[in-house]
Amino acid sequence: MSFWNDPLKVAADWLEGVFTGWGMNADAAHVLVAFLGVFLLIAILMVIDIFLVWVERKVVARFQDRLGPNRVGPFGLIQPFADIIKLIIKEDTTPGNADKVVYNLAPILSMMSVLILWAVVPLAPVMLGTDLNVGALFLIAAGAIGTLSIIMAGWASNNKFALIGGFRQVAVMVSFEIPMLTVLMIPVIFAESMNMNAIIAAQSTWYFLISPLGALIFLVAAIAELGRAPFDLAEGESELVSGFNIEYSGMKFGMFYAGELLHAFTFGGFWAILFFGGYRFLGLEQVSPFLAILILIIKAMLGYWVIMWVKYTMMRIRIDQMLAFNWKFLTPLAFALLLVTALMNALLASAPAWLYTLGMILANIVTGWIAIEIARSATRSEREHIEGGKKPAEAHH
Amino acid sequence: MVPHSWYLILAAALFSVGMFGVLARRNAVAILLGVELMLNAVNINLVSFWRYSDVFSMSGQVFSIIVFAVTAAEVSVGLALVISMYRRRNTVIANDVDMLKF
Amino acid sequence: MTTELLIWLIPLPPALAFFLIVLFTNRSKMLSHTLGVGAAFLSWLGGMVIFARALGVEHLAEHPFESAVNWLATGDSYLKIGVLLDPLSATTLFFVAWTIFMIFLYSVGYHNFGQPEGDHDHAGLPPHGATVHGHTVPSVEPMYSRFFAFLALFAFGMYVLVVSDNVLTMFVGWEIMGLCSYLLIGFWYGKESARNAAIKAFMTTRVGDVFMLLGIAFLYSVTGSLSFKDIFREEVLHALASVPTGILGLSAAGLIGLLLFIGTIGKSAQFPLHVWLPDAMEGPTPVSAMIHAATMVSAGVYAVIRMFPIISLDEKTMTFVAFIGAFTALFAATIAVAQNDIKRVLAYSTISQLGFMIAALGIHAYVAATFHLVTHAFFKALLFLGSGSVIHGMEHGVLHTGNHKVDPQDMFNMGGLRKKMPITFWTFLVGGFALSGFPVLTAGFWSKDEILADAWAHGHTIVFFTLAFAAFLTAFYTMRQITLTFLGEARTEEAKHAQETPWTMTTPLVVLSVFAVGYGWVGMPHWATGGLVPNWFHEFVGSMLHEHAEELAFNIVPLATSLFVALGGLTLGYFAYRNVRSSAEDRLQISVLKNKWYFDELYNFLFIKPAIWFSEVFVSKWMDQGVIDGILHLFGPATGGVGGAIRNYIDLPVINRFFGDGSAEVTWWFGKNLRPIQTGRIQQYLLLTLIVIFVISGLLYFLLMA
Amino acid sequence: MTAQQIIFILIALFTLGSAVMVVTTRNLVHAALWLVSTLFGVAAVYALLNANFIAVVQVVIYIGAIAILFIFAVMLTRKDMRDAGPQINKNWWAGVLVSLLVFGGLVYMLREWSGFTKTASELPPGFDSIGLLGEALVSPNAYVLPFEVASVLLLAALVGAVYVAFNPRAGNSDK
Repeated sequence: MSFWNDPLKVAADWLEGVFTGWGMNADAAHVLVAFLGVFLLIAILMVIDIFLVWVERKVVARFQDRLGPNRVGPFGLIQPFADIIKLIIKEDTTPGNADKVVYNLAPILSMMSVLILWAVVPLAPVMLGTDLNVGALFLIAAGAIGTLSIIMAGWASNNKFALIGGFRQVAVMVSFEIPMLTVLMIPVIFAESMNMNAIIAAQSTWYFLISPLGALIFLVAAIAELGRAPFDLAEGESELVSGFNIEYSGMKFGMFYAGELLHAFTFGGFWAILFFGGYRFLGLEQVSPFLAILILIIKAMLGYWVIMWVKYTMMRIRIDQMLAFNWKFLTPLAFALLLVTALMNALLASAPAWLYTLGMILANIVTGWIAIEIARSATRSEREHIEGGKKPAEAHH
Repeated sequence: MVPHSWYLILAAALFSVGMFGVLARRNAVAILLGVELMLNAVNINLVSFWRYSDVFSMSGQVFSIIVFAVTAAEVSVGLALVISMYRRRNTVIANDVDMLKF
Repeated sequence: MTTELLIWLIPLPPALAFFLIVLFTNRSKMLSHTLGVGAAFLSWLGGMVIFARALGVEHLAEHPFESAVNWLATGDSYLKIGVLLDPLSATTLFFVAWTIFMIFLYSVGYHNFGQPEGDHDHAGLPPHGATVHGHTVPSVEPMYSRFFAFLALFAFGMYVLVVSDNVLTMFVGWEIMGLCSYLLIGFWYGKESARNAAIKAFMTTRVGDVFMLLGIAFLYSVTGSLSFKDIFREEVLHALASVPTGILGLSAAGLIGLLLFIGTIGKSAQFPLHVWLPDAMEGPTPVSAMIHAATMVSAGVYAVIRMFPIISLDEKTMTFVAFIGAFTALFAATIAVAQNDIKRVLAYSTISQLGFMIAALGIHAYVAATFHLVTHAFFKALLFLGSGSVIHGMEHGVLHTGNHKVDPQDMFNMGGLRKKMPITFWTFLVGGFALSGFPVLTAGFWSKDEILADAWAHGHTIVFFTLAFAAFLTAFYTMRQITLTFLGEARTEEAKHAQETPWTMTTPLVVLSVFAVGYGWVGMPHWATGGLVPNWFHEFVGSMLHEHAEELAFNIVPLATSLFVALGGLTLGYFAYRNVRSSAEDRLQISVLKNKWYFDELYNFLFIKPAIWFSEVFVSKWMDQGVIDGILHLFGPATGGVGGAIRNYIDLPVINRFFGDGSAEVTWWFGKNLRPIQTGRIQQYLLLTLIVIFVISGLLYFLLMA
Repeated sequence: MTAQQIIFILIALFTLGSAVMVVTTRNLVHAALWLVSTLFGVAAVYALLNANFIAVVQVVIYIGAIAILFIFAVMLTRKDMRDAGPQINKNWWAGVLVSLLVFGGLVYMLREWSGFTKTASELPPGFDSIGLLGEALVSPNAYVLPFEVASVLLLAALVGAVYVAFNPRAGNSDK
């Protein structure tokens, strides 16, 4: 077993050897090494996060036909560091009558809800924080903490804009958790496990190919969970000035901001893991764990880019329409899709691979088509109802 | 290893704390918070009994799952009642809602 | 599709049409009549296909198409229902399918489809016409869809009756028709006369139906089966004929036959239950055609023909049948000559012709009766539809002049219509000649001649002369009708403005007139065709009987009689009424005939008045109000007295004062003292509950465990 | 004392301390937040008991839904940000007494139970508690009926909550 095949274990064994060599208790050394590992992972993530700021700014600039940051460093690469320095040296304000403990806890929780996710992300077959057998559910559990951080921020700021923003965001997150959780079960059905590594290992064909509709629903729900456009109602600038984080300044705001970017990137990663085979790509992941990490990061970046693409091309949706969209369309569709997928999976269990794939794709297409037809007819009748209601009024004039 | 008694005592303590909350708090929402604590104590018991007896018999976990469902139902209806009460009586203090007295 | 399945399916389209119209398409006249006519067409098509297949079978009578399923569990065995197609039902199906289809088609025009809604038409009344651009035009029937629904149900009943292989389903179809005739005669229920006519028809036929049901029950109890196949077996018939009943000295077969025949008397309007049929003219004319030609009265005769093997077993019954038939034939004909209403004449004529058939059966002339049934169905349907067409044309004239006092059905208001309504005239003429038995050409001649020949040949001289005289009267009043209606000059302004009816009404007339002439040719006797063409009808239907009836030899007497009565009646009718200008000049307006031998009055005196007296005076006033109410009134004060005593001496002092008030006071005392505990505060309750639980569980623990 | 025991004691203290704060703190939002931390502690207890699924579901349902619902309810039923007046009723001493009595009674009774000091056996290798749980929940031989009844209960609660909290006077702005 060499470093290049299983770097994490080799490094951990070596470090534990060093610590016990210093006369440390074996248990304590184990815990210390684990903490070091966590610290290392967080550090890497923060660096990626900083880099993500640059990516986001650069990409949005390209979307808007601008150049983006290009002054500090090559291609403006150093720009995020300058931003951080600016955020740190800003005055750290706390509104009067704010609930100080809660107010200060909220950004930390926000960041934590993202970082905690990486505990179950398999970077490579042998490299992951913990091989939890309910990894898929963990995703939702961490989202719950994010929800909590937002409502805490909104409430503790002692500002009605913040409170309304927080309420909105929480309503959206709680609602969209349901379709998300439902479509999460689709990879679980295929892989017959909630373990992340098992889900990746079972993806000889990407689940995107046999459940495109599921992948789409997951993406929509993920964007809503993130609170990014077109679902960015929590910070609808035109109505709420800035939303739940209006009172935050300096690095506390920075943590919300960084948390959001990292969250988007993380969801890109989860999307890749659940529907696009994670670190697997043409068997390259077998060559070296580092190559596997690279593949995963590239896939996560692509997912992140899709999320950005959506954000910068779609307009914001009204809150009632958004909740109606979730409860009246997305949630029933997710339930129906789950039922159809489970049924087809059971029916085609012994079918040849091509038939299985074909059947699944057909099932997805039919389900989606029926859902869209139902939505269309409902919309039409509603429109007719509204327009029909206007006619007597016109006649009255 | 942790003996079973520790979990049971923890659950009993949590249950008592929750019961105090139910008995002593004036705010109806706070009473429901106490109920939550009691239900959690029960759940700890259920799961620990699963763990400390035959792990292949899933009754303990199944019951805790059902307690989750019951809790969700209880909280939603309870809070709906509190909100309704607030709308009608403009109070959430449990003792103010005493129209059933003689 | 097998023929059996097709036979099963024949009654289905009208039933479906009925339910569809009633449940779904009642609002849409277009859809409703499409459904109705379509259903009639489908049944017609099925009927024709089956008829064609039936012709292709060698010995249809011995090997009929049949199929049966278990229906009702009756103890150990099942009551079977099924379908049967033998020569008799095949010929019946043929004319039923044609006439029903034609009547459906005719109804579209008769109810003015395509015309505007009337200005002041009401559901339940005939349409009064609508004003369009200052002209009065006919208006569409308000209950158009309902009419087609009822008509479809009627057709369903008739088809069920025709194709059924047992007496029970035949009776079911029979009763469905009874209901429909009630509904359709009372179709314009806004008119009091229509309401009364509907009730009269229903009640009168009900009398016959009850006897028929008795007959069916008796038949079942004797033979244990209702299927034709079972009850017409030789040994069963023999057993029936030999079992005496002790009633009027009749055998079982005789009694059953008699009871069944009474059902027919009601349905086919034979004396003395004939009174409903003329009144049934209150319904729309297609209904009259339906009842008097295609279905209901034919159904009565059909039933007798069907049950002929049983009825013919007992000579006493047969004599009775022959008597009733011959008497009715003559009796109705005498009334018909004095009627002025164009439809009423036809109604009595129908009764008379049915009498011919019944009389023919009574003298064992099975084939002749069937033959006359078929030909009569065709030409009488034609005549009714024709008269409907005349009335329709007259109504047009009435609408034109606006004089609503003129009765468009009175023949003395008509005259000269042959120029105004040529198609109606010629077809009516064909129908009328067929009815009169105009020699050689018409179907009526051959069938009537066969009956007369049979009567003569078998020595039933009385019957022969009675029927001959009736036939003479028939020719006479038919010609009277034609002369009054079509010939001469118009007697009223309205008749001058009469107008030919639309194609939906004239097409059925033309089609039916073809049959009225042509159908006679299939039953021409040998001597007429010189043996060139076999007497198909005789071969086909005659094979139904166990003893194959030989065809009669030629005899000059009945032929000469036929020729004489037909031509004589026609000639006399023409010359007598050629120049009559009004009803006052008619010398046959004798009050006895005019008032139908006072039969309505007689029944009124004999049955209706006593029934009303019995219900209103005897039961209501004497029994109910006098006796029963008196007893009840006696109970009242007695009960009051007992109650008062109980109240004063037991209830008030013991129950109320002691138990009631006492327990209330005790409860109240407890309540007052326990009240402070009830604070209404949930947490206090909970606290108390917990303390009590704790104390009790502690006590239990230490008492039981320790 | 093993590491696991130390971890248990830490978690237990954290849970109980949070629980006490839930019932004593004056600020209701804080009480709800303390409830969240109690629930986290309970989730950790489940994790210690090798019930991963229950632990994660605890977080998803209790924190993600129920605690949020509580915070919403607290915020919807207040006139201002502060909680005025006493938060404990006059019979609080009786509550303390009963609670202590219940705790003492429970411990007293449990002490005599034979399985009280039992330690857990090692989990068998490759033990799949999620699969077993799933099968137990939907197997006709096990708990499918209670499972379905729970679903019906949730539906009824959903409908009931909507009906109870619906304000007819406010009406529906869509119409």
